[in-house]
Amino acid sequence: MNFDLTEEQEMLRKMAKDFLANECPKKLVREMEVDEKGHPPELWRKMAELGWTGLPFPEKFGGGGGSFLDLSVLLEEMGRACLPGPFFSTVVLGGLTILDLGSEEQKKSLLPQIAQGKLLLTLALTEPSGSYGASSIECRARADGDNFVLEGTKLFVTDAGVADYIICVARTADSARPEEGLSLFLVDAHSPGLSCLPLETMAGDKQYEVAFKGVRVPRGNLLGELNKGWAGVKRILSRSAAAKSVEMVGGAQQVLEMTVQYAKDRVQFGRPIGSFQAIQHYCANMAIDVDGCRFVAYKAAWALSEGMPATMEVSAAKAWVGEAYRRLTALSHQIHGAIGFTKDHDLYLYYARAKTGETIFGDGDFHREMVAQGLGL
Amino acid sequence: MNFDLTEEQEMLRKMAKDFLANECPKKLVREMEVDEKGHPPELWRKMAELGWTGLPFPEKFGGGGGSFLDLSVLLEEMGRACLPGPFFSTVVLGGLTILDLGSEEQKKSLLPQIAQGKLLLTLALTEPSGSYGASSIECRARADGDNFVLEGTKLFVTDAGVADYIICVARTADSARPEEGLSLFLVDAHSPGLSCLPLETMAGDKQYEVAFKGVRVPRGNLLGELNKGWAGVKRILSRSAAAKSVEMVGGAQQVLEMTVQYAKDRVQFGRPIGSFQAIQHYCANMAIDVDGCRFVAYKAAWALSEGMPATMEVSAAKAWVGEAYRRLTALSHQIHGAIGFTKDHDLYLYYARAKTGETIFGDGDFHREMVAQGLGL
Amino acid sequence: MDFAFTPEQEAFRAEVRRFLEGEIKLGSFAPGCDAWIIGHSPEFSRKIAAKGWIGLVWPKEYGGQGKTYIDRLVLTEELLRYGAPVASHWFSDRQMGTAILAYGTPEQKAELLPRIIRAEIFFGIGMSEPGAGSDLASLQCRAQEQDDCYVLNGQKVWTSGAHAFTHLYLVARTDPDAPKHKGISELIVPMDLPGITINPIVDLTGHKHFNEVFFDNVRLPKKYLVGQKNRGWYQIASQLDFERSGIERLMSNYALFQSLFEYARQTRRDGRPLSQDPIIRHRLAQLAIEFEVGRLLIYRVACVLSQGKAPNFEAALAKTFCTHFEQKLACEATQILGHYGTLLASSRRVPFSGYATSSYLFSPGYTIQGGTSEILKNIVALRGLGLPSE
Amino acid sequence: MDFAFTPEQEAFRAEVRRFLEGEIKLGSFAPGCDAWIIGHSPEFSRKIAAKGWIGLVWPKEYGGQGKTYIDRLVLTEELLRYGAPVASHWFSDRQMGTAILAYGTPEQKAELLPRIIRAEIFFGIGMSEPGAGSDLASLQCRAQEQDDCYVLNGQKVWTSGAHAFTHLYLVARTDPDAPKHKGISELIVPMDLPGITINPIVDLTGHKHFNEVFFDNVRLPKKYLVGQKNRGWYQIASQLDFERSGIERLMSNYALFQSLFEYARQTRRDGRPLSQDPIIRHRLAQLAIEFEVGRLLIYRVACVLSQGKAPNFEAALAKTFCTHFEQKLACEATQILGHYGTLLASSRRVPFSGYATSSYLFSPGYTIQGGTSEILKNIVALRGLGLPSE
Repeated sequence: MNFDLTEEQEMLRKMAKDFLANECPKKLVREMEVDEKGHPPELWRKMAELGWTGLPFPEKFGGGGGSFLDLSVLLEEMGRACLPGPFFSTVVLGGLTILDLGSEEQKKSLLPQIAQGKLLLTLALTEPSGSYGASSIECRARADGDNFVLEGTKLFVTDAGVADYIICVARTADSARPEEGLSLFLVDAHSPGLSCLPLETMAGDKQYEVAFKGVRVPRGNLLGELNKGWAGVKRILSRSAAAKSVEMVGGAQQVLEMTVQYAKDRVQFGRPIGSFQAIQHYCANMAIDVDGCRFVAYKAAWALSEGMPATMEVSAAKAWVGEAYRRLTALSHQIHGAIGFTKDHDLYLYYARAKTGETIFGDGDFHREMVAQGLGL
Repeated sequence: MNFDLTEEQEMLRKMAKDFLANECPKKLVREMEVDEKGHPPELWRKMAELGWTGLPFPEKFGGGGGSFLDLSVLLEEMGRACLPGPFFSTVVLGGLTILDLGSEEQKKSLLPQIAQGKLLLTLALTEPSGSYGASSIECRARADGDNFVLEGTKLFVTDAGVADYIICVARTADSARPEEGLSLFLVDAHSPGLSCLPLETMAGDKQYEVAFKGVRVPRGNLLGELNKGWAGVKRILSRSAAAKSVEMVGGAQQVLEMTVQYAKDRVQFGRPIGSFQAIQHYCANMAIDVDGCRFVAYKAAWALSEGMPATMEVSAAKAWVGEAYRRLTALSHQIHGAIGFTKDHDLYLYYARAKTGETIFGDGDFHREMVAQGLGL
Repeated sequence: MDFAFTPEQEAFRAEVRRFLEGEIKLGSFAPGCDAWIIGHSPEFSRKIAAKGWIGLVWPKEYGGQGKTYIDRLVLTEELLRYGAPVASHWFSDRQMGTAILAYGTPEQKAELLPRIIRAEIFFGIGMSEPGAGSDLASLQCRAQEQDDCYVLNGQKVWTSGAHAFTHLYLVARTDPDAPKHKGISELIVPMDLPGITINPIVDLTGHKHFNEVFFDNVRLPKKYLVGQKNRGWYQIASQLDFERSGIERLMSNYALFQSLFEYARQTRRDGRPLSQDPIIRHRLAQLAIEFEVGRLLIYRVACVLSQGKAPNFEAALAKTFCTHFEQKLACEATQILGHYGTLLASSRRVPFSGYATSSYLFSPGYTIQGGTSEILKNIVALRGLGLPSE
Repeated sequence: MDFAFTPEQEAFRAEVRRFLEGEIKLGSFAPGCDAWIIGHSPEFSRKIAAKGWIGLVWPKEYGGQGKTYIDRLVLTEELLRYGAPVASHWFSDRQMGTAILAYGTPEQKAELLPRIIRAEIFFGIGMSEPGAGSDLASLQCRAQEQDDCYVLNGQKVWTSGAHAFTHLYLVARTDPDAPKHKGISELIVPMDLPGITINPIVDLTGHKHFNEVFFDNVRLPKKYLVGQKNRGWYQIASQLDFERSGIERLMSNYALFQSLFEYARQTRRDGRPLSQDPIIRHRLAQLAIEFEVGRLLIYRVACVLSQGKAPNFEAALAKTFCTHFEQKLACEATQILGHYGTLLASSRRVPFSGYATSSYLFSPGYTIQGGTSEILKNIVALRGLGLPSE
C-alpha cells in the first residue's frame, strides 16, 4: 500500500508539467480550438522526441517500455494543461489497441511509427445511438475476396481529420447475442469511400462524423480475431475510461489550485473572499473531491498497469471522477463569480472539458450499471 | 392566485396551535410513544368537542362542513405539535373514505359517530411487500352467503389496536389486471379471526400487523362497488399523501423555528453560532425548503379541496416534501450539534417523523414515477 | 388560498399566447433560451408595446395599464415560455420604470415612463465594477458635480446588452469622502453622450452581450439624478428585489426544458425511448417537480407584490432556488443527451438547436448575476430569519 | 503506487478473519453496527490483547508489536467488517497510547502502556463540555494545583462509554487567567477516584453510551499530568488527527452495508428482486463507489502514518467524506427498505437486525462527534489549502 509515485514517475511528472507549461500555454489551447488540425505539428514532434508517443510500448517496438501507470502520470499533466491534439487518440485508443490486439507483424510495422510520432490514429466506435453497448454497433463489414467492405456511420470520432488510420469496430456476422460477430479493422483514413465531417463541440476537441461507404479494407488489416472483437472493445473502453479519469484528475487539480489562488487574491468587503466561511467550505469540498478523484482514478490505472481485470476499479473511477470533476468546475465558477464567465478565462476550458470527460467512454449511469453488475446485483 | 389562508383558516390555525401547545406538550408526546393506546382519551374528547374530528364532513352528517383545505390547516398544526393518536387514521383514512365511497346509509350511521369522537377507524392496505401497487394486494375476500370471508395479512396498519373499524382492501375476484377485482370492506375490529400484533417504529406511532383468518364481514359492510375498489384506493392514497404532506410542513416549520432560535442562542468562539456563514447558509437552505414544501403541499391540498383530479400536484408534493423534510431535519441536527443527539431533545421527534413521513403513502421514487406517468413519459 | 388564475387572467394568457404564436408563424422570432437577456429586438419590443404590455402594472396616467403583478406574471410567464426576444425592454419594465416611479421627479416620470412604455427608449443596468461585485457598495465609478452636470469617470463591467440600450441606469459615487454606503447615487445615462466606450466581453457560449462600459468625462445633466443624492444605496434595495424575483429566474431555459421532455419521448436508445429508461424517467420527473416548486416560490413573490407589499427575503429565496434549478436542468439535459450534449448549436447533428449545450455554458452565470446565491442566502438568514451578522 | 497489500499483510488479514469467525462461532459476539463505540466487552478486548493486537504499532519495549500503520489498518478494517465489540480498548489503542508515547513521562509509559496492551485498563476521552463543543478551547473544567494533586471540578459531556472505562483522558483548565488556548492541560484520571459522578444520556437509538461526567473536588495525583502543564491545546492536535483518521469513520455500519446488498438481492418486490429495480441498482452502485472512494481517503492517511509522518488536513478531509457517506448509507438503506426501514431492532418483522433504523438514528452524530464537518472543512481550507482566516 503506497500512494506515492516512484521517483522516476515524479521526474516524469515534473518534466511534463514544465514542458507543457512552456510549450502549451492557454493561448495555444485556444488557438487550437479553432484550428482545423487541432494541434501544432511542431509540438507533436517535440513530444515524440521526448519519447511520449512511445512511452507505453515495449522497447522492442521502439517504445519507452513504460507502464500504463507511467502513461497515466503523463495524461494527468496533459489534463492539467488542456493539451490539444491527438495524443489520447493515437496512443491510448490507437497504439495500446494495436499492442493489445495486433499481430506481431502489425505491432512491428505500426508501433515504432507511432512512437516516432509519424503515425496518427484514432478509434471509430460510437454510432448515432451515442451509447457504448454492443447492440449499438450497426456498422457492417462484409468479406469480399481479400478485402472487407465497410458500410456505416460512426460519430464522435476524435481526431479523425488528422488520423492516418482509423480503428473501426464493425459487425461481421449476425448473431442473437449482440456481443458476438464484431470485429476491429485498421482502416487507412484515406481510403476511397471514407469521409469525415467535423462536429463542433464545446471543448473544441476535434470530433467527426465518419461515413464508410463501401470502404475496402485488406484482410491483413483485421485487428484481432474475426467476429470475436467485443472482448477487445471492452478492454479498449476500460483503458480509455481509466486514462480519461486520470486526465480529468489533472484538470481538477489545476482548477482547485487556480480557485484557491483566486480566493486568496480577490478582495470584497475589505477582505479576501477566501476568508469567508462559505468560500472556505466550497474550497474544502473541492479539495475533498480532488483527492477522492486522484486515488480512485489512480487505483484503476494501477490495476490495469498490473494486468488485473480492473472492471470494477475502472467503472468506480469513471463514474466518480466524471461527476466530481464537473461538480468541481461548477463550484469554481461560483467562487470566481462573474470574472470566470468569459471565454477568455481559463476556467472555461476546464468547465467544458469536464462535461465532455463525464460523457466519453461512459457516464456515471453507464458505469454505475457496470458496478452493479460487478456486485452481482 | 392567493397564497394566504382565509381569515377563518387563520383563526383555526391559531386556535389549533394554541390548543396543541397547551394540551399536547412534548412530554405527552413522549409518554404516548410508549403508551399502548398511543393517545390520551381525554385529549381526543376535547378535540371532538372542538369539532376537529368532524371538521371535513358535511353538516348533515354531523360534521363541520369544512373543506379539505381547512382540514389541512389543522393537520399542519398537528404536524408541528407531533400530535399522537388516531386523528389521521380516523378522519383522513377512515372518515373521508366513508364520505367518498360509502352509501348514504353508511355515511349516516358512521360519520356522526366519528364527528362526535365515538368511533376510531383505520385503513389496512399495505401487505408484506410494503409497496403501494395494486398487484401487492394478496389479501382475499370470498363471498359466502350474506358475508364475505377475509383471509390475509396486512402490515403497517396504524392505530389498528384502538380502531373500532378497519377498512380493509382485499381481492374479491381474479383478473389479468391487478387493478381489477379489488374491494373495500368495513371490518369490525373485534371480529373473530382478526388479530393485531404491534410493530415497533422509530416514530413511536402505533403500527400493527393485522391478520385476517376467516374474518366474516356482512355484505352491508362493503364500501363502494364490488371489484371496482382500486379507483377508490387511489383517491385514498392521493388524499393521504396530500394530508401527510401538509402535516410534514408543520413539522418542518417547527424544526426551522427551533433551529434558528438555537443558532441565535448558542455561543461558541465568543459569538452566536448563527453568525457563522456556514450556519447562516444552512438556515437559509432550510427556509427555502420550508417555503417550497409549504406551497407545493398546499397546492395539492387546495386542488383536492377544489375537487380537481390533482394526481400530479399530490405526487409532486409528496415526493418533494418527504425528501425535503428529511433533509431539513438532518441539517437541523448538524446545527444543533451534540445537544440534539439525545432522545430528550425535541429534534428527535421530528427526525423520526420525517423518515416515517417520507415512506408512508409512497416515497420519492414512487411519486416520481407517478409524475413521469402524468407527463406522458 | 387559491392557486388558480381568474378567468380574466386565463383569457389574458390566451391572448398573449395567440399573439406569440402568431408572431412565430410570421417568422418575427424563433423561440430561444435566455431570450430575455440576449434577445434584443427593438422592433419586437415595439410590438409588445403596441399591445400595451410594457408597464402593465404602472399607473394609467403615464400610459401604463394599472394591472396587477399577477397579470404581469401571466404575461412574463408566456413571454418566457415562448422564448420571445424581449431583452430590449425587459430591465426597464422589470425594475427601472418602477424605480423611476418610486424616486423620480415628476418631470422624469412624465418624460421617461411614456417613452419606456412606447418602447422608444430601453434601459440597461450599470452596477457591477471590476472591484465591486458582491460588494457593490465599494463601487468606484465617480459622478462629480460640476456646474449643471455630473461628470462621470470610471468603469462598469458585466453590463448586459450595453450596446443595445438607449439608456443606462447607473449607480455611481457622488461623495468619495462619505462612508461607502452613503456616497452613492442613482443616475440615468443616455448612451449617446460623448465619452462612453463599450467593449464587449465574450461569454462561455460565444455571445457578446456582456460588456465593459467606460466613462471618460461624460457630462450628464443634473436632471438625470434619480431620487436623493448620496441615498442611492438605500433606494436600490427594492430595485434589487424586483431584479431577483421574476419568473425569468426559473424559465430562462424553458425551451430546453420542453424540448428535453419531447426528445426523451421520441428518441430511442438501446431499443426503447429514452423516457422508458427508469433512471432518465426519474431524473425528468424530479426536474418537473423542482420546476413546480420554483414556480410556486416565484408566484408567491408576485402575490406579495399584488398586495402592494414589497418583497424582501422572499425574492432572494426564490432566486436562489430557481437559478439552482436552471443549472441542474442544464446539467441533467447534457447528461441525458450524452455525446450529443457536447455539441454546439452550430454543429451538424446537434439536437434541438443546441439548447442543452448553450444552457450548460450559460448557466454558471445564473447563480452569480443579480446577486450571488451566497449573498442571497445571507439575506435570507439575516433579513428573513433574523440571524445575527458576524 | 501500489494499492495492494503485501502477502504478509494479506496473511495477517486472514489470521484476523479466522480469529473473528471463530469467535462468532463460539458465540462470543454477534456482528453489529457501531460496535467500536457501543460494544464494550473487556473480556473480548482481553482476547484481542492476547493476540497482541492492542498497541500493534507501538514499540516492543512497552509490549507493542512495532508494526506499521498499514498493518493496523488491516486489523481495524477486519474488526469493523465483523462488527466486533472492541469499544473498551478502541480509544486507548487509537489515540491515548499514542499521546502517552508522545508526551508521557518514562514512568507513565512504563506503567500505562503495558497495561493498555494487556487490556487491563481502558481509556475514554473527556473533551466536550456543555459550553465547549466545536469551540473546545473554551472548556471550563478546572484542575487546580493543590499540594501534590490537581483538584478537578467541573463537567464533561458526550463522554462515550464513561461508565465502562477505567480511565479518562481529560483536558482541563489549569490556568484560568491565561488566554484560553494557553491554560489547558492533559490529564489521566482513574475513574475510581472519589468525587466522580456519571449520568447517562439516552441517544436517539435508546442507547446510553453517552454520558455526563461530573467532577466534584476530585483529587488527582500530579503524576497524572501528561506532557507540559498549560500546553495541552498544542499537544492535543495530533491526537485529534488520530481520532479522525481511522477507518471506523467509514465502516461503523459495515454490517448494514453488507446486509443491504444481500437484502436487495434476495428480497422480491413488485415481482422482481429489489436489486433488479434500476433506481435501487443505481443507488446501491453509487454507495459502493462512494465507499471505495472513502476507503482510499482513509488508506492514504494510514500511508502517511506508515511513513512516520503526521497526518494533518488529510484526516479532517477523510473524516468529512466518510461520515457523510455513513449518513447517506443510513438514509438510502431506510429508503430502500421503505416501511421496513422505520421498524426498530426490537420489532417483529424487522429485517436484518434493524441495522438500517439504528443507523439512521445514530448517524446524525457521525458528522458532529470527533470534530464537526464544519470545523473539519475549516481545517482543510486553512491548514490544507492555506486560505486566510477571517
